[in-house]
Amino acid sequence: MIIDHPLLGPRDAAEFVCLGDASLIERPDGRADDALEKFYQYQFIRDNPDGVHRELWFHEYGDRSWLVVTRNTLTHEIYNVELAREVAREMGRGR
Amino acid sequence: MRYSAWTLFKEGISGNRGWKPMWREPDPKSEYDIVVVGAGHGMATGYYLAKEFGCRSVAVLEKGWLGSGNIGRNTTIVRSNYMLPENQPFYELSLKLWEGLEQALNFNVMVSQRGIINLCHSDPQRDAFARRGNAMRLSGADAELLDRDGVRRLCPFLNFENARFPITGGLWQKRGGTVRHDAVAWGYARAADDLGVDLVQNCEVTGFLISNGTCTGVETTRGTIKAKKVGVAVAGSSGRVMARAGMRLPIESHVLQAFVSEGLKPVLPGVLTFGAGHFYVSQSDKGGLVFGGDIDGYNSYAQRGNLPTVEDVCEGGMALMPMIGRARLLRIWGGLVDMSMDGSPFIDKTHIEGLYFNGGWNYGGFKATPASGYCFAHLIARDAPHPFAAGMRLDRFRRGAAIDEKGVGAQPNLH
Amino acid sequence: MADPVLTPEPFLGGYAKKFKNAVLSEATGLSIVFVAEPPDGREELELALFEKFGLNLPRPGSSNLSANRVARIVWLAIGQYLILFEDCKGPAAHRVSAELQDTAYVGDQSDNWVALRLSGAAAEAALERICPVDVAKCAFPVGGVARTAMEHLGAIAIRESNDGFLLLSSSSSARSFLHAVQTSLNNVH
Amino acid sequence: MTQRFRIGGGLVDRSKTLRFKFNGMSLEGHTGDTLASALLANGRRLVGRSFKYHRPRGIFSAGPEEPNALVTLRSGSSAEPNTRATTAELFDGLAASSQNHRLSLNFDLMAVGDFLSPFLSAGFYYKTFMWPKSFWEKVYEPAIRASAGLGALSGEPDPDIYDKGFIHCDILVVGAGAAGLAAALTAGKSGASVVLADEDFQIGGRLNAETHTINGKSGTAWARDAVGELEAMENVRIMPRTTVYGSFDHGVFGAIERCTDHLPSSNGRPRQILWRIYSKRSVLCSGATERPIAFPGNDRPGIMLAASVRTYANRYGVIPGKRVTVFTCCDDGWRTASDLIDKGVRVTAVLDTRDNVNFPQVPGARVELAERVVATRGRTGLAGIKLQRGDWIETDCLAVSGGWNPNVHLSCHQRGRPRWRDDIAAFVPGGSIPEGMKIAGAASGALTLSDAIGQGRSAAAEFASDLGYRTEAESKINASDEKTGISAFWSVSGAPGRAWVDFQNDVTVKDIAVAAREGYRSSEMLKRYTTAGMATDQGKTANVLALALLAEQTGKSVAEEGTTIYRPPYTAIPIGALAGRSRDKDFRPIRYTPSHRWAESQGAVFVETGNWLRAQWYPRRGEAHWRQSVDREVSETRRSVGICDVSTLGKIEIFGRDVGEFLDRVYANTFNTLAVGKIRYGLMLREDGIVYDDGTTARLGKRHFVMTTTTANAALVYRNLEFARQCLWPDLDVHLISATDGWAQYSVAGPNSRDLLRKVVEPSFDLSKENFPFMACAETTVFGGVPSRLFRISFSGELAYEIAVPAKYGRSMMERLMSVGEEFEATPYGTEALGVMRVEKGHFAGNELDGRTTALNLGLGRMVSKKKDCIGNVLSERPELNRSDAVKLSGFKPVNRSGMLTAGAHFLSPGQDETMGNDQGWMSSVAYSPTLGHSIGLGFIARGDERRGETVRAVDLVRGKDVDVEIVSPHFYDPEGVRQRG
Repeated sequence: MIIDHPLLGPRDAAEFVCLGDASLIERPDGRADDALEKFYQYQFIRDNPDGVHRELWFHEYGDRSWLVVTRNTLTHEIYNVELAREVAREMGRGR
Repeated sequence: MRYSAWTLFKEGISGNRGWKPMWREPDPKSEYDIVVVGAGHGMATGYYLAKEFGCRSVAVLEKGWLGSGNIGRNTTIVRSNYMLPENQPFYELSLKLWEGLEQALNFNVMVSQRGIINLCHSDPQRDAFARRGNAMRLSGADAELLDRDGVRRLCPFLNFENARFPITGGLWQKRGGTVRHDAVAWGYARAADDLGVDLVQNCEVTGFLISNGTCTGVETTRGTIKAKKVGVAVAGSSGRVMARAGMRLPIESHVLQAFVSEGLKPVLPGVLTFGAGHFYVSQSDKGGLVFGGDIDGYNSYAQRGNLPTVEDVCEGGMALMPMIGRARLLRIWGGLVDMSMDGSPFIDKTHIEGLYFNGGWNYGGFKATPASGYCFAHLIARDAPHPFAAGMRLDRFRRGAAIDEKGVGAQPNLH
Repeated sequence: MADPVLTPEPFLGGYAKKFKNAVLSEATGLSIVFVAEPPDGREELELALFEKFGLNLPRPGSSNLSANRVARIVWLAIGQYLILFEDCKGPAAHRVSAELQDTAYVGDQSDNWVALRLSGAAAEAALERICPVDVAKCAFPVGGVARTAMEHLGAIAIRESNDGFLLLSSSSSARSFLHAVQTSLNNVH
Repeated sequence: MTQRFRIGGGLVDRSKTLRFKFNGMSLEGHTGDTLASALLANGRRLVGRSFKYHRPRGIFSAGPEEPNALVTLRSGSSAEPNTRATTAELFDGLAASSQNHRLSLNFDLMAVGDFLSPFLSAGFYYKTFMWPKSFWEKVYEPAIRASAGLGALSGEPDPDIYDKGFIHCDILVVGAGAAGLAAALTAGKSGASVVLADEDFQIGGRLNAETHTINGKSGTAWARDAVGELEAMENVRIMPRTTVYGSFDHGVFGAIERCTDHLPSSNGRPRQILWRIYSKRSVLCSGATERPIAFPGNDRPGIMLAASVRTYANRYGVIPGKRVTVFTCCDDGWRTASDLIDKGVRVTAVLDTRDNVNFPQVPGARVELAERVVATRGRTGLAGIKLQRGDWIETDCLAVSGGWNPNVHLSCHQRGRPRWRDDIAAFVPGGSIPEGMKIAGAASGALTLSDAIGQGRSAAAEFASDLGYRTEAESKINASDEKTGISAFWSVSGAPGRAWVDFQNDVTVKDIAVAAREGYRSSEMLKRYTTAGMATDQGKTANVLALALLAEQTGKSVAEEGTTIYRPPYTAIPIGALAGRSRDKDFRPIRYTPSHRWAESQGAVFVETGNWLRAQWYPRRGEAHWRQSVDREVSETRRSVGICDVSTLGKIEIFGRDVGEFLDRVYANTFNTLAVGKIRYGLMLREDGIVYDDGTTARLGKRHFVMTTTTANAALVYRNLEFARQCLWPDLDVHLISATDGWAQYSVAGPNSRDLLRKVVEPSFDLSKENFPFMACAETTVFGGVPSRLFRISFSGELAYEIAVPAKYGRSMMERLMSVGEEFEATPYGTEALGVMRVEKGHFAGNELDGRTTALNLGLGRMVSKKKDCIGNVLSERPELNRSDAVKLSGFKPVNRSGMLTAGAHFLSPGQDETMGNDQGWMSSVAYSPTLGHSIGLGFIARGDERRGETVRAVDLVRGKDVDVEIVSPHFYDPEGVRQRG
């Protein structure tokens, strides 16, 4: 597979390490009342769609950026590649 | 028709015209007591439901043709070399069932117990194998710890002279081995059919009939089928099938590639796994080296993988046994695997009454086929888990009771 | 007080060899400094780098040479750069740190890397055997930077000239990296 | 007489004679021959035996589809089993031998199986060999295995080397026949970068095998001119002997280039190169493969594919027989007759299954329409065929054409499913073919030359303009527009005898009927049950025929039946090539510690730790056993001072204003209170609450920290920290850079370590306990000015430091430390002594952190701060991880002090049965403690912290040991930590 890095252009997926569902960005608040249930869902339960999947890839052999890759799990077609840091900020994550 | 040397002879002299269909091809009835979805572990489940639990009204639904799922696309290894108490007795039960399967099914599935050796390359690895081997012995399985010379006696062709990661020993389970995978599907299907179980091929489940929290049947491409109980055993596709029942699971679907070489005269004594790379290998009765390695590592429902994994696996093979350089890779195929959050499976009821789930087999479901079928049948028929599968519950992550043989945590692609 | 100063030893002993149509040598005089931007500090850093070292911040996948050609700044990651100094006297990181003050976080990376210079007509063909990134001139002009994996090793390739590359890889595996490049050169002619 | 079947013409160089051996017999051929063409030239017809029945077999084809003519090429460790004679390029000195027979090729003892064939129908082995049960392992299976496979591996390491490479191009053209050459020319002229790959050593594809003309030139001449034109373009790369074997996601193709297989020896050059081709577009011009017709006795040597017969005549100047008969169901078969007659070869008859054919002139040949072959004769070579009408024709070569199957393989490697076309009676690429691929020429079902060229050109032109290149209108091509009529004909029915479908695996028409009758009614099931298409030729000639026969059985049309799935590789490829250089010591890179060369000079024994090589111990003269060395290293360190290279620990430099806050979130314990100049031990959890890694983090400056990780987890921890900083808390001011390789770091441990270091660090640096206490850190210089980092930490339990200098100074530093340490009798120590001391001290390490261990298990439950939100603390509170009977890290001593403990033993209470239900825990690490004078162990046992003093058994069944042990504190040595704080 080829991942079109938003800064560096097309790179062989072998340069990357895949972590899994991009929902892992949405780490719950550890101090919330229902934190245990939220963390259980966050850490263990997946949508696992047969189709469009947003997922996290780490450019281990490249610039060490985390990317959010939107990819079809049936065809492996990649629709979009974003910097995870920017995605995280869009999701409201900050400090 | 019963198989024997006599039937072969009789058919042989009469032009092989009398062979009967191995199973009926029934149209699905509108209602069964039990519907099992998936004809891999599900076929075994159907057989044991009828054979061991006296269930007479059972249908096994298969989306494609019999054997088109993971039961026909794996590397055929059977073993019970697991360490954790939630796993070991279960896989040992499975191995024992394999050992008697041919007689039970009157079908030669070619259980070939020529042993499995997990090679180690360091002291900590050897100690971990000792821990595992002892756990196996404690639950009645066989296990031997080999030193370097012991491995060499069994496998003189391995790279002992110039290896990057020298072999220091191995964990040997003599009763491990291989089984002709397709034949398992056929053998179970034929025996289950004989007991009145309806195997319905080309019948994809498109939805579940659920009302008031109770499952009362399935919608399929061949019509609605009602059932008092529905068991789903569709590993690889668990995510998408259970989504039709509105469930999200602690599972990701991944692609695992497997490889077979051209047929070669016998060279391997059994199954070998490399401890310093991603490579395991056995040799089929037809002579092909059947080998594999790591999963590709990204979510996929595509039943095909990519080149980096192919090369990684072959690198491991060459590092371990440099004689295979001139053997040729004949075929690569990809199977979908349910990778779970701890690398272990589920055989459990769901929160929906009458809906039972069997899945999450990672890359190791084939060896579990008999025990999985048996324990799933037990669960469905008796509404209580079989003691050997009691840890394989869906809620174990909520409770903190993961069954993590590899110890890599909730990242499915590391298991 | 002990004996005199310790002796530094190049990771590859100052390796240099001529191949058919290529020369491969260890670049032993290189000092490498890690420079990172504080939040919202890009402009200040850009200014300081230009004033103190004559360096312009490079774009992703590229590097810039200072006007006096003694320093090259390489894009490493968002907000992170490596500055390469040739034959620097004294610890380069201290100098950079002193010059940049609070405009950057500075760390010494000199000994983290082994550096090889590969030049000659066969250089591209040799890299083609180990480098998955396209290093053909049209796709990878002078100044181009590619960080990637070569023979299981992380590596950075920088095109220094029409037929010359600077290759960086981890110093602990310097011998394996050299072996990879040597093997490529042997295999292509 | 040599080469008595050689005729004139073709592309072999008769001026160059090559000598070769087949089964020891010396023969001659020419440059340009394949082994098959050379064997045929010498009249060799019998070349192999089939898999199941050991039937005599000859050369069947002239390409990679060959099912029969498989040989072992070369010998000894270079032996290459199952090599197709039809693609093996002849070289001087080639030696090949036939396979799969006992005694000799001519008289094969195993051929007795052929007489048993009625009892060996499809799937026979599933139906027997079950009684008595014990016989399977002992009798049946060994017998089956003895007949497995065709060729054999040498059992020796592959002596050749292989390489890999990466090619980037705009347009990849697969196949250099008419369509491929046309595509490459169009694309090349546009300026696009083009790769043109072909599996053959002779570019031109079927142009070289036919007698077609293009613009008045022979096809061969046209191909030669095209190559000349392409070679002159800098943007085009022509790769002969290169098989594109697989199509992968996003335009990535795998290809294998055979560099030295056509040479007597590789001479140290890579034998083959595995290329990964990254293309923006691809044009598949892979041609088509002829398929046979099934009829009784259709497997005898001398029965061949019709187009292959004329390939041998046209390209190689070889005739496979002197009385050739053609049996066809399509117009193409007639071309073989015409070509042979043109060359003066006697064609005895042409039989066409069709009843209404407008056929060409075939002077001298008997022509029969609506005719079939119903039997053949000749034990090791064809002697005659019987027609349906009853008469026999004497013939030594039967050229059979059942039509052409487009080589759709690469179009199917992703999701493509071929589509049946009735007009050409063949499957063509269909379904979703790979993104960016077009198919041209015969591969697409365009079976005429003019169509092939036209399609190649237009595909390339379209792609070139897609990619922004300009193409110009091309001159018209005047090429043959040959007849391609066909009426599908699969098998001759109603005649007795076996008719083969899959030659290599011996699958017959009857086997397919049996399988269908038994319920194996899908093409994939059929394949698995009968093994049709599973042989080394991957069913290139068998697959479509088999499923057409299945369709007949099940009453479906071929279109409804559909094909089985095509998977990579297109042709089988050596595993050695897929591994490239990664074998033996080059399997993975080696990481050396900065003191490695020094340690080598001291005769150290090294151990692989991940990719690192570390000194394990340093034997001294007179030490016969490793334990002597290790015991000494431990004792000397504890007595005076020892030095150990610990550079392999991961080191991550962390910069920024928010590092303290960041560390608070990634470590379970508190860090934001850490003062500059101080170090703190940190415990790192996974988000699921399990302990992941541990190490120390030192604060060197206000905004500068250095974290250490375990050797094994350095890369993983780094990745996780990047995840935390980029994805979880993107606005924290934190920068990370790995510095593991940058520093040579030495542990200097023992009561005299401070005194030793006083001679090392700059004199003004105050090493006193007061100024530089336990867990202090500083940047300083050593030996008169070399920058250094000094950490006062201890893994051994002694007064100890870790001192780091830039890695280039590593060897020199080690030498200096040893020389200034002489007065203290400083000893270097390796990883074994390091391990012994950490067990004595009760420090857990990798053996204890097996990925299932909680802080509670380690006795560190209270370290997990509940006051903050850090990775892992929420899920660490799940009930099963906090059971009151959880295992706890404990120490173990043998009750009988002379007993030796073993890691991996399980704990049981005395008198308990050895069952899993009684299992209470396990021993994770053991060591012989020279300090205590007996074996000690660390392990986990249920409620171990409450059971100190209790005796349990350490049962190690796999090592045959059962030792009574006492549960003790894990801290065997200086439990109060007086020494390390001293």
